[in-house]
Amino acid sequence: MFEKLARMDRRIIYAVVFLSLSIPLIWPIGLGVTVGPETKELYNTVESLAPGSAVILSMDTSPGGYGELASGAAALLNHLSRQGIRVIGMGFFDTGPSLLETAFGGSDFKNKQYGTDYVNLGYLAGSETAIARMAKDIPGSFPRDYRGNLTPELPAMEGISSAQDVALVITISSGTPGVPEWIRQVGDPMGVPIATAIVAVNVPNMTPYMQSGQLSGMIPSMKGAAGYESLMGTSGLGIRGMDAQSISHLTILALVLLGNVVYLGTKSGASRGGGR
Amino acid sequence: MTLVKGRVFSFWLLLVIIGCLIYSMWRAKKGKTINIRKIAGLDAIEEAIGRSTEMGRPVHYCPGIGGIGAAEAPQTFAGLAILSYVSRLTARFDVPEIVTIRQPEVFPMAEETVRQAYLEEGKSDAYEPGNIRFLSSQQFAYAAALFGIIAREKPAANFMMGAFWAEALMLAEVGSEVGALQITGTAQLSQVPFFVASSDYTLIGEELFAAAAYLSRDQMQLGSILGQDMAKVIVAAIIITGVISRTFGSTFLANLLSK
Amino acid sequence: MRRELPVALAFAVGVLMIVSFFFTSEPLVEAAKTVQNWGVIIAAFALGLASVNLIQIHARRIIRGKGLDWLYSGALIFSMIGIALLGIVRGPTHRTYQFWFDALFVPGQATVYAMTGFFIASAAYRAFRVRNLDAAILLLSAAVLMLGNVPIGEKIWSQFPVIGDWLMNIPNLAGQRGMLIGAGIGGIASGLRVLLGIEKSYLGGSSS
Amino acid sequence: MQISTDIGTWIAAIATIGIMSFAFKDNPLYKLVENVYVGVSAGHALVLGWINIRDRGIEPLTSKGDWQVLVPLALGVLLYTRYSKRIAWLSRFPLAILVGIGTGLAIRGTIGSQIVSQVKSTILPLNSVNNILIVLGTLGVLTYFFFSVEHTGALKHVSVFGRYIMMVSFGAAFGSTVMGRMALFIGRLHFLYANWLGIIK
Repeated sequence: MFEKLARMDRRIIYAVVFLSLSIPLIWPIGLGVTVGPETKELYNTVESLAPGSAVILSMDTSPGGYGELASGAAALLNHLSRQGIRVIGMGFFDTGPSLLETAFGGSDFKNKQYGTDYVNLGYLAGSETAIARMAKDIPGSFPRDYRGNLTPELPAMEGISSAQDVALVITISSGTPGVPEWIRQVGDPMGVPIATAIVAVNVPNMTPYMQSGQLSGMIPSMKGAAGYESLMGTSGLGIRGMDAQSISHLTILALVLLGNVVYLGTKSGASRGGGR
Repeated sequence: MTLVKGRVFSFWLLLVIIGCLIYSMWRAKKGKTINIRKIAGLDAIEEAIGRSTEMGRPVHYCPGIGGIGAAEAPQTFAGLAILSYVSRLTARFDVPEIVTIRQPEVFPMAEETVRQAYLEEGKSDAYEPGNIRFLSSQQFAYAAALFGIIAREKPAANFMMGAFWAEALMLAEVGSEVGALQITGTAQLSQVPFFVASSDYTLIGEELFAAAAYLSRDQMQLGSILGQDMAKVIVAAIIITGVISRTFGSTFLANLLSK
Repeated sequence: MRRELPVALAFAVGVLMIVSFFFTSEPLVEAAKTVQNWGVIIAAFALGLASVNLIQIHARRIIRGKGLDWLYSGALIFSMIGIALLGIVRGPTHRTYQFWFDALFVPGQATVYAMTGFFIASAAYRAFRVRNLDAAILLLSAAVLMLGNVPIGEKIWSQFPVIGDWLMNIPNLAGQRGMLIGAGIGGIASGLRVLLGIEKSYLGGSSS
Repeated sequence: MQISTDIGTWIAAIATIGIMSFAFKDNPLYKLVENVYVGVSAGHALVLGWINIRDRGIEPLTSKGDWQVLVPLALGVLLYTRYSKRIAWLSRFPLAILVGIGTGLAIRGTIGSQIVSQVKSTILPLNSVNNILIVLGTLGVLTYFFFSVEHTGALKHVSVFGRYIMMVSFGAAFGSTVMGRMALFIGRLHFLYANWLGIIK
């Protein structure tokens, strides 16, 4: 029997995963959400910003990573919009600015005034070099915004010359350049608070920066998005997805357990039959 | 010109670290022998190849799916250095060795590495060019093609050393698919968990570079490793002194670090 | 000269970046800013290199490839040139450009990565084994953390999130910090080797 | 709720299903779509590269007469000499500048953020189990990556402890990764069920 189980077609496993995600999405269970302290910290930081103050939102991700970050980015943008914060958008992945357009269009900012309430300055090539260059001189680094307007003429840019003129930097991050580069070039040397909405793979790497205070708040993947939505009192993909997360996590754990039972079973069988 | 406030300690520490590195690289260049501690995964390579000989099955090697022009280049070079060692062993024990490649520019380098290893062992006629295979430059397509090869040729040992990304999850299954002894290594720390959970031995992070430097007797690299060790001792000493004095109520060192 | 001059240039530029950061000197800071500005412009040129490589590889495959290779490579070159022309002539925020970005590019890339959800499940069943103490610790900590991460874990046992947070904030913190400091030192070492011209693989050819 | 009538949604849905089918069988549609993505990515990079050069290099030159930008513009063009064997060495100069800046910035940032700040946060009083664990764990991991001395005696215990602490970290990364992979999948399924088929809200 173990032999047979060990040879199970991987497509059966795929089907199991597909169902464990689909069923709770279509028929929600309503298990609720919990809010992590790092998410609460970012929420409180945004809450405490004075209306009219400016925030850099950097879309440092590709479409692959954005799939995981979209819900967190939407919740965050809606909060910034509700607080009346000026959002200065940019990106250090070449796909960043287009994703930023997508994100603005899917948030409450679509009802606000482009150029006054929010801008998309576009992409600056050069990874960490570009972040360092931008930090010292924002209008000089982005002479025109992504839509082709002259940056200094945009009302949203009033009083903004360097990264020191913004109250907070938020990077929507899935790789390099990401949080470490922002901390190295902007957070630590210029004293600007850095926060992030980040893919789950990188969450454990962020704990040293959270504990040392180099990072002031984080939305970790879908769990963080769900938490942020619940703090906002709204319901988006984050909250809707958490039931599916619960069931699929149990499924994966069950697969690991079953796989190990089968492994031990075939191993004891094989020692009689010889060879692996 | 004066030092910027808040960066004074960092500046001096950087100078000390650079000093350690330059000193030890200079010593290494002069021919000082530098020994590297035992690395478990490295010792297991010979055992794995011996096992393949007994079972009469090939070994498989992948030097990562990274290129040679970007940040992950050092990992690719480390993967090739270990490939050279593995190839010498397979040549010596007459075990067929399959090498699969994802990056076109790495292909000729892998070919040359294996050919040279067989030559050094005096087995150039046993060198089989068809065993070095370029599969696909797309990451998931590479992984899928590798599954086909593994299922057909059933290697008894599987080595994967270099830079890996999301496809590491798929590659992790390779060994279990045919019951191969699996030895892996990468400095992509986000992929290490999947390798550890699915391999018999895993070289973690810097271990990959240390193993490669040790096998290839690259003196500069070995010198650099020694210098890094010296820097680690200094950092550890700062932590220990700081913790002890802090425990007894002194914040002197913590304040010094902020200077 | 063809190797030494570029190495000397990289060294000078690198040292300028470092010195201008630590010392208060207006001319040095200005010089660093200018060079960084040059860097972002050169980096923009570098964005085209990938396209040239792709055209080289796929033009060859259209001519000499087997089976459906011509179709795949043709589609690649066609979509590359198509999107480049559209973006350069009409701008990347033009409606048509954003349409293809949202309708094809974003969902497609997201789906490619979403498939790793399948792969992690199959690896969970077939590959992740408690074959030694390392793997045992790893899988146990992963299991507790996973149950702490999702709401159902708390329903099963209220302590899962508490233990999960503790694992994340104490042992994981220590492990990550050790690796972060170690990698930092390693990064400085490899940076130094580059600046001193010991490591020259960026110049092309072999590393020697 | 009903099935979408938006053409963009339909294209996205077909692409999503076409790619997912790869998990069940490698097929020509998947290969075709994958190649299109590589093409679009490269084309998009070309567009953004051009905008960067135009706004930061060409415009300052033509409208403000800023001659200094001629230097990076010329260096940028030199990158492409790598395609001619004879003058390929010229491409090393712009590469040297890029590598020099990148390396310098990384070194100067790393020492402060990744080393000094982290050391500072590890200097904790040993008055709780958690603090002791953080300090010993950090030192243990540093010791594990200590290569020039054989690990025997007390050193061995510290480094083995470091290795186990790292295994907990890797376990955390493993658990987190599951959440990430599932989040991506949920995003795609939600798109299919809500935006395309309209069977959920």
